Amino acid sequence: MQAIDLINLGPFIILGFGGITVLGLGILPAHVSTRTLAAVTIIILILGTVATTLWKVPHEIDGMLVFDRLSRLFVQLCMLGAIVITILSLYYPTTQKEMREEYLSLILFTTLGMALFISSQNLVMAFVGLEILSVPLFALIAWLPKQQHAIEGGIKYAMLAGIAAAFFLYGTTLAYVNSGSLNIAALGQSLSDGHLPAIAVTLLLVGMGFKLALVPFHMWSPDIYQAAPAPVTALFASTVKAAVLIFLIRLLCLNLQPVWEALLPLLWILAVISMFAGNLLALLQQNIKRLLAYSSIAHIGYIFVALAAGNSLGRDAAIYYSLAYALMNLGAFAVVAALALTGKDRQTLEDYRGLGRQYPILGISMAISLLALAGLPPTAGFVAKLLAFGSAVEAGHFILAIIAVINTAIAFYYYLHILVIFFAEEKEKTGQIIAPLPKGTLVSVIVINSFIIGLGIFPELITTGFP
Amino acid sequence: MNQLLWLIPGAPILGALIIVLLGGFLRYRHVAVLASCAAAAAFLTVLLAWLNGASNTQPLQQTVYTWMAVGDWRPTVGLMLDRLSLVMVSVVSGVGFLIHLYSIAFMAKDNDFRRYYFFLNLFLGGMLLLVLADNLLLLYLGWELVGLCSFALIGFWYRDPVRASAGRKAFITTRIGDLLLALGIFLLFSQFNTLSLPVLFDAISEQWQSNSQLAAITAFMIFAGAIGKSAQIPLQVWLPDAMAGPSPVSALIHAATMVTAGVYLIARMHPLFELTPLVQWTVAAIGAVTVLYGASSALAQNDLKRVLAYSTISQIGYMFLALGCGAYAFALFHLVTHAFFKSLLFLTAGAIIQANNDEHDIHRLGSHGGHSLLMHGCFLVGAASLAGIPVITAGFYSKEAILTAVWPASTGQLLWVIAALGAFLTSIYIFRTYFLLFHNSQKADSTSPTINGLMAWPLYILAILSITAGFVEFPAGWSGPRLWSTWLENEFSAAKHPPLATVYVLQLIASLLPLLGVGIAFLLARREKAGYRIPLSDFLRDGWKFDATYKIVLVGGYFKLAHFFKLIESLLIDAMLHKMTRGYKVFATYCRTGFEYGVLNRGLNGLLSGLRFGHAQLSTAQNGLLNRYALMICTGAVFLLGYWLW
Amino acid sequence: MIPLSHSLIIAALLFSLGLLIILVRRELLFILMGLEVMFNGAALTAIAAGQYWKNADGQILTIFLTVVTAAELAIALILVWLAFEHLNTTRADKLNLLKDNIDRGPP
Amino acid sequence: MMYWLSVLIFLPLSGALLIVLAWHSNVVMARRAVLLFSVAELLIALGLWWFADPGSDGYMYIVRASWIPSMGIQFLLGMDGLSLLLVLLTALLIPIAILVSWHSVKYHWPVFAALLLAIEAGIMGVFLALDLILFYVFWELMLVPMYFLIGLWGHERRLYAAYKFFLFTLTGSLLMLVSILGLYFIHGEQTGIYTFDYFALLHTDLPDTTGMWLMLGFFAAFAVKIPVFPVHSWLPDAHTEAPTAGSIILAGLLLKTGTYGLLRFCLPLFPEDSLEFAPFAMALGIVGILYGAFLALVQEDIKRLIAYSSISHLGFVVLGIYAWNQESLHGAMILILAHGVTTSAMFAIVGMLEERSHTRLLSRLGGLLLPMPRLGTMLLLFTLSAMGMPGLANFVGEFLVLAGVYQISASFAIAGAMGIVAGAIYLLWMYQRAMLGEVNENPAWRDLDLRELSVLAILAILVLWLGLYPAPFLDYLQSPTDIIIELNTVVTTGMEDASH
Repeated sequence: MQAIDLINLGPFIILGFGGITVLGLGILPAHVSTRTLAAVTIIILILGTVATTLWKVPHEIDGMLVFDRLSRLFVQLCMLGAIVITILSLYYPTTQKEMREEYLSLILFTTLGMALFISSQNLVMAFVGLEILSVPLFALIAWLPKQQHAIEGGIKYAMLAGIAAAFFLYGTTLAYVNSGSLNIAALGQSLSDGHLPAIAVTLLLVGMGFKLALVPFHMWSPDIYQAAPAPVTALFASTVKAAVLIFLIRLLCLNLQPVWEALLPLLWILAVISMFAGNLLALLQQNIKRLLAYSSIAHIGYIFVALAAGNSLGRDAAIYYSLAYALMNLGAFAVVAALALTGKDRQTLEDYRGLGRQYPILGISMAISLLALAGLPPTAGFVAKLLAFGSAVEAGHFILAIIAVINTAIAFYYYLHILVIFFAEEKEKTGQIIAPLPKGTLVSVIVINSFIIGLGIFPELITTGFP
Repeated sequence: MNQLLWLIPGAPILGALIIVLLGGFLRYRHVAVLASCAAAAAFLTVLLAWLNGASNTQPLQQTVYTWMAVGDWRPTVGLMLDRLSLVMVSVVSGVGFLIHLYSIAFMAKDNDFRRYYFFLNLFLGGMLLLVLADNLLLLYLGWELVGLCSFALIGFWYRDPVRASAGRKAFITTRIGDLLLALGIFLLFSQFNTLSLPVLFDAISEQWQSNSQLAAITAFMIFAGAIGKSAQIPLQVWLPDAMAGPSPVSALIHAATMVTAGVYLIARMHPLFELTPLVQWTVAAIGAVTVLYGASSALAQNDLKRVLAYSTISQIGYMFLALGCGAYAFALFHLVTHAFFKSLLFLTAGAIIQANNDEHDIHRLGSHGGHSLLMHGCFLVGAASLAGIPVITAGFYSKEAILTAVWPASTGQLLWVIAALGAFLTSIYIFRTYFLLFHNSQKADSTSPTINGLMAWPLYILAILSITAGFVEFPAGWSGPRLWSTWLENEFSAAKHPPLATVYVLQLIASLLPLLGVGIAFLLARREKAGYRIPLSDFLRDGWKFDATYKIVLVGGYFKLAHFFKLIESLLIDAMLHKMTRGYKVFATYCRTGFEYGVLNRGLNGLLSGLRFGHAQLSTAQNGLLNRYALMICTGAVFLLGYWLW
Repeated sequence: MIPLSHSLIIAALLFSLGLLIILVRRELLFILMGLEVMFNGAALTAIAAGQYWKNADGQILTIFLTVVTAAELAIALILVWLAFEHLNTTRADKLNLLKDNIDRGPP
Repeated sequence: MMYWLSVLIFLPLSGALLIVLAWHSNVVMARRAVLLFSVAELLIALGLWWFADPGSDGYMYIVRASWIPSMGIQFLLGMDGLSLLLVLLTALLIPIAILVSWHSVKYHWPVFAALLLAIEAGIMGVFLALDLILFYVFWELMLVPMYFLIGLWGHERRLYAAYKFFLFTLTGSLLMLVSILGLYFIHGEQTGIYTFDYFALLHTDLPDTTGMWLMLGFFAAFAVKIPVFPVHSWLPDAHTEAPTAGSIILAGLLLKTGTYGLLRFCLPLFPEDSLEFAPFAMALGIVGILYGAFLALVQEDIKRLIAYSSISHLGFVVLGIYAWNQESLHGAMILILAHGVTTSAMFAIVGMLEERSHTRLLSRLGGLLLPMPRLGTMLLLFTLSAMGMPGLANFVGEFLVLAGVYQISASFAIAGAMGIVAGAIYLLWMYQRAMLGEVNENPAWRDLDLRELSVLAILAILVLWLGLYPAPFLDYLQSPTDIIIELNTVVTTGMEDASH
């Protein structure tokens, strides 16, 4: 193992040791304030981000991890996400008191998991990453047992994630059975025409489809979104899904083209049902977290529209969409988290009536995020849709494009509904006094939304030069 | 002079503009004087035009500016003053000016004088534009403009909904004619790709041979437009109601000028009409029928102004008759004399009505109303001229000219008889009115109102004109000047007339008839006054009982006929209009309720509820049961695996 | 020397058996067991394949697998215990407070 | 000189931002600022007009900058005669909308102002953009502020109207997006150059059915906006519920973007298919004309009435566009302007009435000419213009359209002319019910004040100018028309060659 490997492993090491450090800080006799812990966490994450910039790309560590621009970009995204989550949870009224070193270290560990998963070239690595990613989430969801629904959500997620993991694992082993190697590339080379590799990939797909809340593996997502504290929801609504998507793309589009080709009709169907199910479920939903859950189901559908195109544009579209998707959801949930009340999140839409006027900055941010989700220019959401539909059209899937378009139109309905409630004049003065928002939250929200706009106006920044 | 041409329509329009812009700051006197000056300016320019335009046969022309430029088609705002339009502008601006003067005193009490003078000036401008336009587009502009002003002035006292509706009725009825006119214009445009009149006439004369179908259709459409404006059957319904407006307005718009725009239009387009004898004959026929219709209806009226309205209808019928027989010059001749005596009548009537605080009923006016000698005289002159009392009145000469010109036309004899009959009726109804008004034995002596000077002068002038205007053109076969026809001869081919022998016979009859009519009217009036307290049917019976002479029977018959016509109008035509409007509304309502809500919105809601249904179905699946979720995952997996086996 | 297919079939049976347990049992602990069984099915496959291909990946995979699943199940068990403590139930069908309540939104 | 085009777009945008950030709680400053910005915009537009040469064929100004080269998307703006006039109209109507809502908008003035400026930017972009994606971006950009304008400042059923408006237009425009992409890829495969450049895409030869489908995609978006008959039902609701400024912008500008789209994209990009489609489109136009006229007669709510009348008038525009010859195209373009001015003025007047009496129902009005002579006179002027009185704005347009259509088919022209008569009927009916008759006593009746009068006076002058001396405007329309005509002739000759 030479130096370059070490440099490239830097971020992972930093994250791993960082997590342990934070834990360690907790058991020091001297009491360390939550702020300090959070500061340390953020510093660690920033260090990690810096470390990624030192990567020598493209590079591969003997069939285990691959370092290219793709993985770098998304590792950085996950770090950013983690930073935002930390800030949010720091000011999140409910977790504020409960938030100790464990919580922060868990965030660091899931980030590590994502990083591994994103840049893994080997199924074992992927599996380990997946578990490191998801196991902390169980804990985070149920972090506040006294919270309503917390435990239920945690258990559901644990069980179902377990099942998904089992599928993923079984897929892994079958792939191994097929090719005698766990390296994706090797799997790609030794594709015999038997059903085995296909079945293996399918099982992997099930495993990842669960994490993505792809219909028909989507049932869990609304419940868990609702149960988890808003920052945690933000976490696995945004970056986790992005990470999984990237691995999916790496697996299908970069290594197993033949399987991809063969899978196209299936992806076509999955896209359609995901879009329709997601949008219809979201249409009249009154609980904002569930609504966003459903909307993200629909978005996975749009991403699959891109994947179903089966061309390079489709691949790039999917990558871009994953990024945009993560940012948009992060933005939306950041606002939800920022507006949470002590003891509970604001659940129903009515709880948000008129808040856009009380907190103009949050209001505008919410507007930007939601309009981006709705796919209006000049946001990243628009370019994402443009690329996705474009790839579909290029592949000649006019029907699919039209279906996607119709779904977009349906989706507008509920996004606008949220916004109107957000900006409607409040019926009568509600009890709570308008607390001034913490700077950190505002900064993070603004940063995210400026990313959304910036990537919408200059998509060049990331669309060029993917493998 | 060419450069001054724009002043003729321009001056009144400027006046209107000033009034609407500065009206707020001006008192009544200033506004009135301003408006009159504008009219005077126009009139003076016309006189100027006479001075150096009358002599040469070349028309004066001025292009004010290019209105619009579409590709190579550039309709201009261009004015053309040939002799035809010279006649028209003289009448319009002259009478217009007089009526402005008259209005100064007449409208003195009204608060809305600004609106009044604005529209009066605007009307004058529009009318002058109409007759001066050198292309059909500009002519159409003037055409609509005068229609608008008539609408606004009929409904001048808009707070009375009946009057407001009268204005609307007038506007919409004429708009139907205008629609056909516009279509005719489109047709010409699509054929020749120009609307400039001189060019158009050349094109027509060389490209369309006579009896060509296109020519017929176009001519008919333009004729329809004329019918609407000039209140000929079947579009005449609006004119009687139009009397809701102030009397000067009725005099100017609904007697002298606007209603004769149709006549001008046909005279202007005569090259087109001469191509299609059929349409020409239709013009004559419609004219004849209208003559009869108007005259007989007038016979039964009790409202002074309605009498005059119906008589206007019938008089314009004469002009159409002349046009139809190709006697364009005589049509114009009658147009001029009619303008004089009819506006004289209207103004006098207006004076009388105003003097007797808005009493319109001739019987009551006769019995209780007071009037000055001047009114009496003027009305008499006007009536005489309208009735065409031989030799001494202008009306006689113009009517004679028309009658003689009618005879040689196709089915001329029949038309001539109708026309003569019309003349006969005319003298009856007008003198009936006259006698009822002024020769009332049991008149309650009331203070006879006087007319102030400003109102009197126009009356004098018009009275003189309606006597003397006729002497410019002596009937065929008489020794005397024929200035009119000679002066217009290079505009229109001279009208034919039958051999002199016939002419003299016809003229004898035609000139005896009015005198006869006066006698009848006198008797009739006496009868009416006698039979005033009893209902009309009884009175008829009385007529029958009294003297069973040939004439009386005739009179009774005429009454029946007159009532029949009244009936026709009130029942058939008005009712039909009502029906049409109602049906139209019903249909529209159906569109709203049936289609708009029924189909479109319901379809939309159906879509929404469909989505909502889908939402409900899927949403029930989200029942929060762990095992269900697991099961779902398994089925998903099976489905995915199934894809490979399939 | 057992042929690969046999052990694969056994493994597949194990896997589906575990799945079946999860589907039919309402008791959280049984569900966890079912999970465990599924994992074992996967593990068995890995072992057999490793022996078939004569390389260490299979064993590595198995080790990783055991460790990671152990961790996961540990946390899951804690959650179950929490459920027992706070909600006094360990049955899956009692945990159905989180769900869509169908309410009419705006038109 | 060129960069002024981008200024046209970014000035209002920055203005909106400035107002939101700086004066989101200071009504007075916000009012001044928004007026300042909109007037500055107007001045710039006038300047461009001044320096533009009507004779020059093609585009007077072009701005071309690279934006997303990898996808062949550029920042490409261009201004020819048509867009010049429409830009002028926009720049004029926005200040008017602001002045009209000076007092009528009760709360959150600054946000309102910012939204107006945002809309202005969007509309300017739509009229200027020549890169299809850029066009689409602005097309969507102008929707959102409009949605909030209706949804937040509207009347009773504002949300319903706002949703309806948004979903209708959005569905249409998304279909257009698909068509844009289709065009992009087809052109790319043919030439190997993947670009959204309008000029490049002009000369794409499309396979028959595909071309038709793509054309329909575009047509859908524009038809919804115009709105053409079957998809018009959002318009009356939107108009009824929108605040006055909203109605003005909606009727005066947003509807125009649809017709502009037809002229700029639908016809030039797909000449053959448009020509095939023309008879249907003209039929739709006719149906729209008569249908709108019918429904206008039976409306109680003045705003609804005017809304339906706009459907009728824009029917004329569609008719003219698809009749596709000199006169009709000129007529359509002039009618776009004329309707913009006339209808905005009528909505402004209705808004003023509503400010005074808080009702839009004709049955509640009546006899208002007496207490409000100025308002009554103004309304009369614009009503007459709307009913096609010669010498006023609409007449020129309608006459040219009909004159053009007559050469295609007399029956269509006759039907259209019927529409004019119907127009006279319902408009006079409206005027009589609102202004004439017995006065409906209400203390609130006060005549126009200086602000309102000046606003209406500007529009009145425009109406007269357009009606009496449209030549200067028509000059600018000559070269755009020629281009479109040329397409037509090319196509027809091509067809003849094919037939021979």
